[in-house]
Amino acid sequence: MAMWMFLGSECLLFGGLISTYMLYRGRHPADLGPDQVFDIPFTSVSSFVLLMSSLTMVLAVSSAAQKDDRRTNLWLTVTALLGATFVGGQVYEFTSFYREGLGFTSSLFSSSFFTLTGFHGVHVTVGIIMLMALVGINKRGRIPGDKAEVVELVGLYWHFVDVVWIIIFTLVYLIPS
Amino acid sequence: MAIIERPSTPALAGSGAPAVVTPSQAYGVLKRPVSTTGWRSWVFTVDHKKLGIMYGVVAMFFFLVGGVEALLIRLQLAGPEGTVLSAGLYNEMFTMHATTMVFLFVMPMGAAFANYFIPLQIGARDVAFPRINAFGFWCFLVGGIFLNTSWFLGGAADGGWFMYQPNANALFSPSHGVDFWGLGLQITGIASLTGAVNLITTILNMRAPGMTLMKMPIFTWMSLVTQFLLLFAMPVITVALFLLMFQREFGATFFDVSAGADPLLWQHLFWIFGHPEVYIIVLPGFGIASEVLPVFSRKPLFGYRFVVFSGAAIGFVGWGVWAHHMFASGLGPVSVAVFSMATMLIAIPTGVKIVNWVLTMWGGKIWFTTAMLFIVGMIAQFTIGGLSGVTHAVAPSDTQQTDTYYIIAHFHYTIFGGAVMALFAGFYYWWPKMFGKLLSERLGKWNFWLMMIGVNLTFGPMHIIGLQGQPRRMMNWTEARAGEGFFNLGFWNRVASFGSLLITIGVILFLVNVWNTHKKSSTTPKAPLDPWDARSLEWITASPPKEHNFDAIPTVHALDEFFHRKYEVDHDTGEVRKIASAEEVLAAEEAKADKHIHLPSPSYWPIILAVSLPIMGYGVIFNRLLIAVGGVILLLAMFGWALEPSVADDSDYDPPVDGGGTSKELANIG
Amino acid sequence: MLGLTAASAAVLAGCAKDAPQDTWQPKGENAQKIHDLQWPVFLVAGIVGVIVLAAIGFVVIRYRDKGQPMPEQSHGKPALEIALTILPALILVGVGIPTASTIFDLADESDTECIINVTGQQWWWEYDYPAQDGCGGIAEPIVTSGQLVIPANTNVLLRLTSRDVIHSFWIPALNGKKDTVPGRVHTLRMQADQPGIYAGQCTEFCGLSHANMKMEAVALNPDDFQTWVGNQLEPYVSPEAGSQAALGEAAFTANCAYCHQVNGLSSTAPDGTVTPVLANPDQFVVSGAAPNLTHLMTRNTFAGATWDLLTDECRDRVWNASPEEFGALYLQGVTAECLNAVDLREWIRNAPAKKPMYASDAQKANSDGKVRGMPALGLNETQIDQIIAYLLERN
Amino acid sequence: MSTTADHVEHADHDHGDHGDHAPEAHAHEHKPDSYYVKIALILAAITALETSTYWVDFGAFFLPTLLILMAIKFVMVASLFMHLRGDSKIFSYLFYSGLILAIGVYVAFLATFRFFAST
Repeated sequence: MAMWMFLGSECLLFGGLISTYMLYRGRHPADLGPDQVFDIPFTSVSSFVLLMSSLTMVLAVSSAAQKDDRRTNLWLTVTALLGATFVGGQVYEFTSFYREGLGFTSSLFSSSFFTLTGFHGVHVTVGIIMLMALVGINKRGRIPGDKAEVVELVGLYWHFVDVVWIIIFTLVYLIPS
Repeated sequence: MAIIERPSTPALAGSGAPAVVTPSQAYGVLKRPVSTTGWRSWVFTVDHKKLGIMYGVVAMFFFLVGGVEALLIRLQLAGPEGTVLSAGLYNEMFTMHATTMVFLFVMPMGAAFANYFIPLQIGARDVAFPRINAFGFWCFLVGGIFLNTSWFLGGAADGGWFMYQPNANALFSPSHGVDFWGLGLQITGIASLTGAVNLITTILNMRAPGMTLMKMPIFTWMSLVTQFLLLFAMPVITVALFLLMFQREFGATFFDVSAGADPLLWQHLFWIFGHPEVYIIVLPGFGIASEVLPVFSRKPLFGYRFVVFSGAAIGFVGWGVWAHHMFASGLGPVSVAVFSMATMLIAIPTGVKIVNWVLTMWGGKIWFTTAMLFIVGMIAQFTIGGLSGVTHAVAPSDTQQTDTYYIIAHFHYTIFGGAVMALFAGFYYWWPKMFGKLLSERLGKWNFWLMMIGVNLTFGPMHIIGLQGQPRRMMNWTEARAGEGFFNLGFWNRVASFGSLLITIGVILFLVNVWNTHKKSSTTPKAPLDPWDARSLEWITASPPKEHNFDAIPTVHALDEFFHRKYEVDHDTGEVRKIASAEEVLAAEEAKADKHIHLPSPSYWPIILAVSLPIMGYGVIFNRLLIAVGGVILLLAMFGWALEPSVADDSDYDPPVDGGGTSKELANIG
Repeated sequence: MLGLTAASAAVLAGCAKDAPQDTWQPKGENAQKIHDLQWPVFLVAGIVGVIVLAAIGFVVIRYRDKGQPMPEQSHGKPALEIALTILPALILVGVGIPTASTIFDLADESDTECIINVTGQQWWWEYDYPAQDGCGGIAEPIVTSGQLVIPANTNVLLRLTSRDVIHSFWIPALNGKKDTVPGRVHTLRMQADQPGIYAGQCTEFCGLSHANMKMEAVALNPDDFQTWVGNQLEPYVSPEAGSQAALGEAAFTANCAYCHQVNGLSSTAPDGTVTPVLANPDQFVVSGAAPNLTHLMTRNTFAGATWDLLTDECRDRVWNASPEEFGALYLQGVTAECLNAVDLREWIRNAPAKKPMYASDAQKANSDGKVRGMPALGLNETQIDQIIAYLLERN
Repeated sequence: MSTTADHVEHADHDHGDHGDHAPEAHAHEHKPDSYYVKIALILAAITALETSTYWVDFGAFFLPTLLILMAIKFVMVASLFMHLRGDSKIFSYLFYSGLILAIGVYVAFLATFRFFAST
């Protein structure tokens, strides 16, 4: 329940960041706007990767509920790897933007874009750390309390991060300014 | 006398396992702290009562800090062309006065009461996440200290507590004050957010058997609404503060007009948080008022359901009115009209509360203790503050009043006259519960009258000063604009400054009262178990409560459970008969004492984790290396935290000292 | 009783004398509209307040513990509750409808006939009048500061903006306040019923000298306003050669003209070429502006309208003049007899000491070497005398 | 920040409940893995459709189509992967109250900037 509350609260956090981006997305030099720099095919692939990580997360939760430690660990690891792929893609995307001349402070569009997606990236990274910690302590049999529930809570967080990306992907990438 | 007992794990609960034991083995990285006396028992505690008291003490300290700042402001304004403070210092002073009072006094004092009394009022042994609770407290403390160290490290924030952009960006506010402000609030914000998650979970999950939501004590109800507001408001200010930090520290341009930004973005984000914040401040006070009034009127709260629903309504509508802080900022007539109407709407549930309070007293048998006096004073003052609020909901008239002293009068009547007076009522009302001693009623009444008169002398004239056109946040006022008639600014400014002295004396009397009560702790008699003939659950336990709160978790049958155990009501005649004394009620409960009570164990990690945050904060401001240092501590602490079970393991405990005893007896041994 | 005080204070505030920023003494149509809306609201609020406080007083006295038996444990009467919820709702509907209509009424600017741009910066106001047919016709742009001069009985449209931080423009007797936000232009309609001088003040916290950012609105009847316009557009007259003022002109050019524009001022090189002296405040001041001093002595104030150019006696005469006499008196400007040389000297000698500003070298370091406000120029007393003599002719 | 700690504690404490309200209902039935794979396939298909708007011109339907697809994905993940649908109502209330509040507040916020008028 606490996790649900926390996620409810996060809605307002991301809402604020998304709104800031929406307000500022048009404020940039003509040659460095979202329409010029975004690489939709590339981002679509990484969005797809993140989406699939939700699937593997569900499978991990499901395995944990069936008390299948080995499969739980497997799916958790796969989820973490998919997440890492996504973050890696984001890092690549950021550096390629940077090479094109779009730095954090270049324009209001770039500041709000990097802030929004950066916050999301940090959330994914935190999620990966949580997943790896789960795998680690799971192996040592150290998860206190009900193991399946802990996995499920991490799962909720993970899905939430995915859901946020679903929104960001549509509003930020697909809808041109 | 405190005991540390075995953890609550479902498999073992009630299995007849041993009770009192001492943890012997380290878990996690550091050895588990187990002191039950001395400073260690406080610093590493996870007991909601100890944390509540610490919240209270620290908040009281910041109240004095903020009070001194206020006095300096009033001293400066007592005469024309005041020279007590320089312009820069004056700006820092009013910025920090507001910041301190809002974030470091009223909010945490509400948290103090919520922490201490919510578990007691709902019949729980602790909160849902005791270590997170401790972490929250330490975040608040270190955040507050961090914020105030700015005074010694180049000057405090000088942009006003609302920190409007672009006046607060690095070009116009070059000292580090605003950085301290932003990071400090970010840290105390963590305290609010974790507290909110924790208390909401506690209230929804841990109520005693039989306590449906509509049988919950009203203070708990109002706190629940408050925590929901915090839960949803804190992330908004978090976003705003991050944008501010990125702008000041990393060269972003969110509020930089030359880059095409719109400074109103900050105002919206700030007030989307800021208006719910107003209700975060007053709702706990409403809760205390609604607890104290029935007790001393010897009548149930009039229209409990209406009070609950109006509280919830305030919580909802409070989200739709933020732009009434911005009527003069050029929103356009449609927005202004919409927000003007929404603001009027919120007057209705607030009015409902005042009506219910008056009707609670109506037909009662009113006993004027200090606590009751504070609440009666609070209702009167809040009425004035509420009505002046309606006058600014009228947007055109607000364009004449906003940013003048009239606004200051308004919100001090609601916050000081309302929320703070209620908090003082809470002190007098609950002191015997918390410490087993009564505060002196004689000194208390002096305290009340001085504060009551002081508040009205200080803030009453500000209505006049404001309507006479004196803007706020001005380091001085001049004779040329003061006028000469009855309403001249000079006279009323002096009155206001004089009033602030009376408030000061009142607060000092309170401190004297506390000192007297505890200095002679060996000689002053213990407070009676039920000094006020109270009505709610927190009184069905010892004073002060044992570490585990209740020997047996009471089963709840009615709103005002305690009252109904003491009195029998004849439904035909309406006659009320006493059937049991408080001692008898308590004895009956204790007879049913649980054999095994499980409490969470103290932990080092909350304070270590919290301390890493200001280190990172200093790092952001002064030296990026410190960020790394803080970050390492943070990671280690999180790691240690995650590895440490929130309650010590079975194997940590020695065999039972006394296999057959109940925990109550053991509690007395311990 | 306290409520009574507060309520009656609110009502009686209208009777106070001589409080120049009193919000209860409207002197123009817009402020009047606000007033017509607000006094009934205050009255209703006051009555409600008195009733509630009286009820509290009654309850407290009537139901105090006199040894009566325990009262009935009543949990409330829903019908009464609902009635007492609906009642304030009705009152608020009664307040809300006229509020909404007044909001739109005040926002209507279709009937304005004269445009003035108002720009706030730390810590003074600039007013510029674009060339227009409105205001009775203005042939060339006028730039002034401190005092906003408007024709009386005319709906003036103020276009408000800022060059640095947010300020707020407020002449209580004429209209409510409106923030001036950098990057945005807000509009405000203003009208004064009668010639006269109306005090105002910046009301959005704007940094160090927020308290010293005042303004005055001056309403002149249309004929006087035309005279004023004509005077503002009069060409520059150099001081008589060899006079104190002529020395002042040189001192001004050498020390002040970097930032302060005086239209028509020119410098003559040794070879006889004449070049106009153009101020370049962009280079020295964060906001990129400094008050235009071309006709300084037609205004009564300086340094953000915080100090008067008139001595107290002369100032009182202007402020207390009847609407009929006011125009002529104001158009006299500042004469040598009336000049408040004390404050002006202090200001020229060391401005930041008189009005807190960010103008020291250390403070400049934080803003690319630019000042916010006027720095201390290190002038000697002779130079100050000369400059004052020069300025006295800027009428 | 405290999320890691959050759930650890959560696990310990929920069982200490003595409330009379609905317990934390995690006892939803477990679907076979193939069920989740099917959902994921649908989600993938929607994403493909969304991405296709980059190449195919949808004209006036462009914006509403994208928003609807986004909403469908959101609800699917929330209610099926996060099984809000099967869980205690109170979770839905907590989460959706935050979500709806966020949408309401921020739409109003953007409206005050005339965001919707300009696009």
